[in-house]
Amino acid sequence: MPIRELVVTYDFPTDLHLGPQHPGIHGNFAYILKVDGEKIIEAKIVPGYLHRAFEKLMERRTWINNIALIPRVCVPEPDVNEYAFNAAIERIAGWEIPPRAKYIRTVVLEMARISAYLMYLASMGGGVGVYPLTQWAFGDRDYILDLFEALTGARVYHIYMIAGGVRRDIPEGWLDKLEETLKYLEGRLKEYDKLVMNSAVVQRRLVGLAPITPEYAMEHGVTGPNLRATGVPYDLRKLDPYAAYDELDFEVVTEKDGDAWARFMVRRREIDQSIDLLRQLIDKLRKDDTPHIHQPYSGLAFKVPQGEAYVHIESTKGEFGYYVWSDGGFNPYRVFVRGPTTSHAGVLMEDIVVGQELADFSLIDGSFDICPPDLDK
Amino acid sequence: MVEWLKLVDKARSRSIWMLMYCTGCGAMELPPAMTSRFDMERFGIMPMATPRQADVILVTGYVTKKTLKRIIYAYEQMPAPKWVVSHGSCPINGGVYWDSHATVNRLDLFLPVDLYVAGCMPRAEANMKMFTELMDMIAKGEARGWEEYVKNRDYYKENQRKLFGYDLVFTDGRSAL
Amino acid sequence: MGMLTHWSVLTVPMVLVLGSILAALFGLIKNEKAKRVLQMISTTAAAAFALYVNIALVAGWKGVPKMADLKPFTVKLTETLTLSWQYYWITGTFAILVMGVLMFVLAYALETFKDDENTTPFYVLTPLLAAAIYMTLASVNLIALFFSWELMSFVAFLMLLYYDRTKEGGPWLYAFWSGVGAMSMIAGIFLFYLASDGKTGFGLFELMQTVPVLTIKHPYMTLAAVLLLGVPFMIKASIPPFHTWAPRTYGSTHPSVAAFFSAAYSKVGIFAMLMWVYMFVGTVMSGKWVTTLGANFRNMPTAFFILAILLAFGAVFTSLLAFAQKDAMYLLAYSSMGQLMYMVMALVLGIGITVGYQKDMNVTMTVYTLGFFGAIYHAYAHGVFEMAAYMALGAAYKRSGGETEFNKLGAYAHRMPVTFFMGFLAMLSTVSIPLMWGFASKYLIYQAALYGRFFVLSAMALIAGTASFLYAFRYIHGIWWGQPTKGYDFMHSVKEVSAWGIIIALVVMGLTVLGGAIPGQVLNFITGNAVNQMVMQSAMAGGPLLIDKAVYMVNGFSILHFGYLAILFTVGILVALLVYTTSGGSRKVNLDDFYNSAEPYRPEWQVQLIGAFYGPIERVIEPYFKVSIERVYNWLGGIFGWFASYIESWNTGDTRDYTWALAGLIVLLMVLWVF
Amino acid sequence: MNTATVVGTASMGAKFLGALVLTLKVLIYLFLMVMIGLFLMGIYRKFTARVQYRVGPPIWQPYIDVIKLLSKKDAATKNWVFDLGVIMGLGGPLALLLFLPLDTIVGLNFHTKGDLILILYLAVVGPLGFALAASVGASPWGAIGVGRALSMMLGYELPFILGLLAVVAKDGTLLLQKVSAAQSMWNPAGWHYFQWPLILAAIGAHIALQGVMSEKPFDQAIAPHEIASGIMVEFGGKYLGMMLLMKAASLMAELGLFAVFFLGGTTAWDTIVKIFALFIIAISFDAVLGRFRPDQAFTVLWKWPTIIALLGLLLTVFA
Amino acid sequence: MRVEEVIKAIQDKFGLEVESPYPRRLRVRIPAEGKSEEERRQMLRDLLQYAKEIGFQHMSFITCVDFIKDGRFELNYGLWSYTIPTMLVVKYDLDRENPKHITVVDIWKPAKTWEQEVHEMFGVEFDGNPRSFEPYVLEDWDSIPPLRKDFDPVQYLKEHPMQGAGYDPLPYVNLVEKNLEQPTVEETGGDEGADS
Repeated sequence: MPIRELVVTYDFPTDLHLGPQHPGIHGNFAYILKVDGEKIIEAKIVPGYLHRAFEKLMERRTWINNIALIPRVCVPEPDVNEYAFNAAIERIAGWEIPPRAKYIRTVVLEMARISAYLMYLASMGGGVGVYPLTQWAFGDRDYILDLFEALTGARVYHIYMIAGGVRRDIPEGWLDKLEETLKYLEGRLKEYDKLVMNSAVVQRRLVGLAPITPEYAMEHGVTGPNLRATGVPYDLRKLDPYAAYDELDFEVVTEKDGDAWARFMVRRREIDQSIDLLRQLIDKLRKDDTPHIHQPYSGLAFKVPQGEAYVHIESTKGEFGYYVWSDGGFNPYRVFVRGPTTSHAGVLMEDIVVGQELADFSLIDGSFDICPPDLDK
Repeated sequence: MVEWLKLVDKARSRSIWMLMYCTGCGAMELPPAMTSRFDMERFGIMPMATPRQADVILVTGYVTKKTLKRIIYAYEQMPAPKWVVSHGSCPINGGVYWDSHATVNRLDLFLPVDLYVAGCMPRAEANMKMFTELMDMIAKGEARGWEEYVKNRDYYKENQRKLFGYDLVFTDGRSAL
Repeated sequence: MGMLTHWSVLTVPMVLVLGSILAALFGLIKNEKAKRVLQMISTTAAAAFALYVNIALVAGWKGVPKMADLKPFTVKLTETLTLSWQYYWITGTFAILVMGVLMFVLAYALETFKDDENTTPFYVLTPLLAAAIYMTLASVNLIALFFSWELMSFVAFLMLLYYDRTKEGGPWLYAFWSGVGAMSMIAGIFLFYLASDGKTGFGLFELMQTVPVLTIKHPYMTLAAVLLLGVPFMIKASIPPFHTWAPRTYGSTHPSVAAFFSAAYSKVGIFAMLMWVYMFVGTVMSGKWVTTLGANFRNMPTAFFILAILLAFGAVFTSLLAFAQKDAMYLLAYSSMGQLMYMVMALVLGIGITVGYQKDMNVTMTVYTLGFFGAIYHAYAHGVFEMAAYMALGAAYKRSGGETEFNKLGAYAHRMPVTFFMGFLAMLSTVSIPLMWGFASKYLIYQAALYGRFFVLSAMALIAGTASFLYAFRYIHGIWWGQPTKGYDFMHSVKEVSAWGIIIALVVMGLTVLGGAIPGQVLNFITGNAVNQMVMQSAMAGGPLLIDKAVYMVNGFSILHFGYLAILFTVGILVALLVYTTSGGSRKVNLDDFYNSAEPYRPEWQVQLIGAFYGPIERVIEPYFKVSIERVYNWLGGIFGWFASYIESWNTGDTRDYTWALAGLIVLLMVLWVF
Repeated sequence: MNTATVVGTASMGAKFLGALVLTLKVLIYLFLMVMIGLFLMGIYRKFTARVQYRVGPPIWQPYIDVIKLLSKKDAATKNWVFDLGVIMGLGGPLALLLFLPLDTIVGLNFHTKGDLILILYLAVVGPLGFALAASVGASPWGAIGVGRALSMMLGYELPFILGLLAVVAKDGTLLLQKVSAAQSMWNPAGWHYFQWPLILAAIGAHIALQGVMSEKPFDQAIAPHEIASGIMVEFGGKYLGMMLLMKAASLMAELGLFAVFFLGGTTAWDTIVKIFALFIIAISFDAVLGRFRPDQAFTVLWKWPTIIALLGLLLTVFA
Repeated sequence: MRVEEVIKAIQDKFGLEVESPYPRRLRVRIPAEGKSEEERRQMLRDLLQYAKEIGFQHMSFITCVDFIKDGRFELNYGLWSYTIPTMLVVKYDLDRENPKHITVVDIWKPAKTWEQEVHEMFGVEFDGNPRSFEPYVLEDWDSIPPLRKDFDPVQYLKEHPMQGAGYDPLPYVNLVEKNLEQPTVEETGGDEGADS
C-alpha cells in the first residue's frame, strides 16, 4: 500500500512547447517537451522554421553568385561559410592563395570568433538574469562590427572572401584601429569577470549543470568549445590547420568537468586567445606585402574543374564544413553544408535535457550555443 | 471614453512593445538596437515575451511557409491596435531566395504590413529609423494596418487558404465552453 | 404545542432515527429518481427539525423549553452504574454545527451521487450517525460517553465500509484505530473507577471537580486514567501522533460521506478534546504533578506547551503535505487535518493560559479566553468551508463520472459557475482572506498566540496559513480551471447543478461570508449563554470567573472593527472596478487559443499543467518527510505480524463479528461491576 | 474607537456630505499612492539602464505604458471570472494601502485600525486574484508561473514573518500605530533597524523583502527566459495595465510595511522618504544579481535569512 | 596510429583500395558490382564499426549526391579522427529508382539527424531508424524530395502561385546553357579579366 505522503512523481506529463516564439529559445527553433510540473521527461526538436533550401539554390547559381548567398546560412558567424566554400573551390581547382590573403582571412575569422563569443556571453547573461552582461557584451560587440564595416563595407554579411583571396586589401590605419579596439576589449572583459566570476547566483546556477564526459560528447557528435570543455584538447585549428593557423603559435584552451560553467569559461578564455592571435597577425600583416588576391580567372563566371573536396573549420559553434562537388561547369553540382547544430540540437539536446529542470532548459540550450540556421540550412 | 483623447495616440507612439520573435536573419541587428549602443528603450520600446502583451510584430527578413503560419497565429493573438513591420527585401519579392520552394515571396498578401525597412538585413541605424518612423505614424494615427486586417478579413483568409491548402482557423468552436 | 412540555434529551435523536427509517422504507421504491428525492426530503426534514430545536434551545426561543429543564435521560444498570444523558450549553454549541452540516450535506447529496451508486445506505446511516453524535455530545458520564462513542464509531465504520471508493483499506484502518480507542477508553474508565473506588459518578463536569482530588490521592492512577481516556479523543480529532488514519479514510470514501465526516464528525473529537483538556488541567495543576508537568513554562503548564508546539508542527507538516497530493479528496483530507490541529492548538492555548494565570490569582484570566472561543469559532468556520469544498468536489465527481484525481479533472467551472464559486469561497475561507469566516476565527487564534507571547508558535501557524494558500490554488486550478484533461467534447456534456443544488450552494456561500462579516454577533449567538453556565459551575467550585463573554467581544474583534474592514475592502474593489470599466474593450477567446509559443493548438496534446508545479519545493522538503509516524506504525504492524494476520482473519468484513466484539466488551464491563 | 466621528450624530445631509468627502479623500489617496508607485518603477528602469551603459526611458515612462495599455481595444479574456480575478487582484493592494500610515497624506486615519495579521492576510488577496486569472487563462506557462510565485511566497514568508514578529515581541502590540509610536521618526538610533537584538531580525526580513517585492535574485515568478513571463502570459491590454497598477500599489504597501516596522514610519511624508531609500537599495541589488532556480531560491530563503531572523526573535523574547 | 597504417589496415581487412586526394583526407568506395545488396550493406556496417575501433571517434556527416545521369545516389559517410588526425569518407552507391538502405544509427548516434535529413531531401529510406521517417524540416510537403536533380523549384513556385509572390517570377534563364557562349578561362588568359 503506497504511503500517500509526499508524492513527487505524478506520471501525468504535459506537452509544453518551447516553440518558435519563446524568449528562452535562441533563434527560430522549437522543442516539444513532455514535462511533469518542472521536470523534463522527454524532448523532441522541431526544426525547419529557417529552412530556405540553400543546397538547392546553390546548384542554380554560379560560383561567384553563391558567395553572396552563403553568409546567410549561419547568421551569428557568417565568415565561417565564406572561408569554407572558397577553400573548397581553391582545393578542387588547386589554386594557391598568397600569404597576405591567408593572413587577412585569418584576421576576419578571429574577429568573427570574438563577436560570436561576445554574443554567447550576452545570451548566457540573459539566461541567468544578469542583464548588464547582455547589454555590455552586445554594446562592445558593436566595436568589432564597426571594424568589419571599415574593412568589408558591411556590418554582418561581409561577402569579403572570394575564390582566390579577398576582395579588397586592408585600408589605411585599419590595423591601428584594430589594435586599439583589442586593448579596449581586454579592459572591458575584466569588468565582465567581476560581474560573473564571484557572483554566487551565477556560480550556483551554472556549476554542475548538464556535465558531459569526453566519450559521451564524441559519441553524440559534440564538437568545438563544448568538446574542449570536457577536457580533450581537440581544436581543428591545430589538428587540421587551415588559413594561416599553422604559422601562429597558440595553446588549445580546455576545461575539466564539461558542465555549463566549463563551457562558459572555455569560450571566455578563447576570447583572450583570439585577441592574442590577432596581435600576432597584425605583426605579420605589417611585415608582409604580397598581393591580397590570386585570381586565375576573368569575369564573374568561371568554371571549376571536375572534382570534390570537403573543408571543415573551427567555428564558435563547432565543426563547420562545406563538401563541394563540381562537374566542371559554371555552377556547383552539389554543395553540402555541415552545420554543428545538427548533432548538438538533434542528438545531444534531446538526450541530455531529460531529467533536468525546466528552469535550466534555456541555460543548457544556451550553454551549448545551439544556432538553428545551420541545422535548417 | 478614453479613446478620443489625442493623448492616447501620443502614449501609444511613445510606448511600443515589440514581440520578442526573431523570425528571420534580420533579428541579428535587433539586439544592437536594444542594447547600450543604440538603446531603443529610450523611445519606450521594449521586447515583450508573449503576443498578448505586444503591439508590433517585426517580420525580420525572409518568411518560410512554416514560420508564416506561426506569425499569423501570433498576429491574431495580439490585442487590437497592432502593427506589422517587415525587414529587408525578402518579404517584398522573395529577395535573394526568390526561387526557393520553402520561402513565401510576398508577405503583404497574408498580413497587412504597415512599414517596410530597406536593407538585406537592415542595419541597426535602419532599425532605429524604422522605430522613429513607426512612432510618428502611430502618433499621427496613420498606422491603420490592423483595421485593414479586420475590414477585409476574408481576402487575407482566402490567400492564406490558397497558400496552405487548408483553412488557417486556429480555434474551432469545440473549445468555446 | 402541548407535546412540547415533556421534552427530553432524546427528542432530537428520535426524530433523526425516524428520518432514517423513512429513508430505509423509501429505499424499496423501484423508480430511482423518486426514491432518491423522497429519501432526501425525509432525512433533510428531520435534520432541519433537529437544527431548529438546537438553535431554539441555545437562543432560548419561545417554542422550546429552557435548556436547563430538558428532562435528562438515564438508564440505571446497577445502583452505582447509571448511563445518563443531559443537554447543556456545550452540547448546544456543537449540536448546531453538526445538525447544520447534516442538513446541507443531505440536501446536496443528490448532486454528488452518481446514477449507478446506491444512495440508500447514505440516507439511512447519516442521520443515525448524527443521532449518535448528538448522544455523545449530550452524555454527562463516562459510561454513557463510552456507549454513544462506540455506537458512533460503529455507524461510521459501516458507512466507510459501504462507500469505499478506492479500496485502499480505509475502513479497516479506521476500524483498527477505533478499536484501539475503545480499548484505551475502557481501561481509562476502569482506572477511574478504581481510583475513586466506585463512589463518585462519572459525570464529565463532576470529573472536572473530582479529578484534582483524585490526583492527590492516587497521582499515578489518575494521570494514567486521564491519558488513557485522552487517546480515543486524540484519535477522533486526528491529533499527532494518532492522525495517520485520517487522510486514507477521508480520501477513499465518497465526497458526501467525507463532507459529513470531516465537517461534523471530526468536531466530536474537538468537543472531546475540550472536555479532556479540562480533566488534564485538573490532574496537572494538583497533587504530585504540579512541579513536573504543571511547572509554569511562560504562563502555561509545560505539558500543554509541548502539546501546542507538537500541534503547530503538525499543522505546518500537514499543510505542506496537502499541496503535494495527486487526488483532490486527499488534498482536502490533509487540509482538514491541518485545520483540526489549529483548533486543538487554539484550545490548548486558550485553556492553558487561563490556568497559567489562575495561579497568579491577580489577573482575572478573562482576557485570554481568545484561544478557547477561537477554537470553537474555527470549528464552525472549518465545518462550513470544508463542507462547501467537499460538496463542490462532489458535484464535479458526479459529472466527471467518478473522478477525483487532478489528472482527470479540469475546466469544470466553465460549465458549473455556481458550484465553482462555492468551492472558491471555501478556499478563500481556508486561506483566511479578510471578510471570510476563516479569517475571523484565525484572527482570534493568532491574537491568543501573540498576546500569550508564543511568537515561534504563531510564526509556524502563519507559515501553515501560507502553505494553505498553495493547496487552495491547486484545488482551484486542478478541478475548476485550466484545460480540460478529458477533451472539449466531454466538457460540453457537463451540466450545472440542479436548481435545488444552486439554492443550497448560495446559502452555503452566504454562510462562509456571514461568519467573517459580522463575527462578534455570530460567535455571541453560537455560544449565547455559554458564559452563564461556565460561570455558574466555576462559582460553585469556588474559582474566579473562568470565562467572561464581554471580554472576548471587547478584545477579540473590537481591535479590528470588522465593519471598517468590510467598507474599506469594498472601496478597494470598487476603485479597481472603476479602472476596469473606464479602460478599453476586451474580446472573448476560446479555451484553446492560449499562449503556446505561437504553436497552434492540436487536440492530441495534453496541455493541462497539473503535475508537480510545486515540484521544485517538493523536492527540497522531501528529505524531511522520511521520518513519518505512519512508517513507525507500519513497522510496528510488521513486528506484530502474526497478531495483525490474526486480526485480519478475524476481520471477515462481516458486521456480525464486530457486534460479537462489542457484546464481549459489555460482558467484560459487567464482570468488572460485579468485581 | 472613533468610528463615531465619521458617522456623526449630525443631520442626514452633513452625514452624507461627510461620507462624500471621505470617499473623495480615499480616491485621491489611492491615486497618489499608485502615482508614486509608478514613479518608483520609472526610477527603477532609469537606474538599471544607467547600470547597463545605456540612456534608458524617461522617468515617466510607466505612466505612458499604463495609458497605452488601458486604451488597448480588445484584450483577450477567456471567461468573466478572468476579469473578476484581475479586479480582485488590483482591489486587494488598494484595500491594503488604506491600512498603512501613508494615508495621513490626505488626513485619513484608517491606519489606526491596521494591525499586522490583517495586513499579512490582505497582502495575499492581490496575488490570489491574479493567480485565479492566470488559472482561468488556461495556459500551461501561466500555471507554472503561479506555482513558482506561490512557492516563492512560502519561501520568503517565513523570514519576513519572523522579522516582523520580533518587532511585535519588543513592542508587545500588533497595531501599526503603536509600533511606529515606539520608534522615533527621524533619529536612526530610535529605529528598530539599529537596536541590538532587532537588527538581526531586520537583516533577515530585509533579505526576504527582496523576495516579497520579487526583485532579483528571487524573481522566478516572471522569469522571461525560463517561462515566458510566467503569470502575465495571458494578460493583454487593460489586464496588463491593471497588473502594472497592482505592482505599483503593492510596491508601496510592502515597502511601507517594512518602513513602519523597522524604520519608524509614522506620518506619510517620512514613510515615503524611507520607502524611496529602501527602494534604491533593492534595485541596486536587482540590477546586478542573477536569478536563482526556484528550489535554490527556496533553500536559500529558508536557510540564512530564517536563521538570522529567528535568532533576532529569540534574543528579543528571552534576552 | 598513422595514416599509412590506416590505409593498409583497411586494404587488408576489406580488400578496398583507399585513395588520399588531399592531406588528411581518405576516400574509400564500397564496390557496386559483384556483390549482393546484403553483402554490400554488411561490408559498409563492418567498415564503419572497424573505423570506430581503429581511431575514428567522430561521425562528421552523412550526405547524398544525386548523379541523375548514371541514375545513382552516392551516400557519403564522413568520419573524423582527432588522434590520427584524418577524415575518412566512405562512399556507397544506391539505385536511384528505389533507394532502400540500412541504418547505422546503432553504430554512430549522430546518424539519427543526418539520416532524417537525407530521407527528407532525397527520399532514401533507412530501415531500422524509425525517427528518420518523421518530417524533419519541411511542413505539408506535397512534391518529390526537393534536393533531387529532377525537382525544379521555380516550376514548384509556378504550381503554388501564392508562394511565388502571386505573379509570374522572373523568367527562368537556364544559366548553364547561356554560359556556353562565355569565353572560358583558357581563352581570356588569366588576369586582365579580373577588373572587367
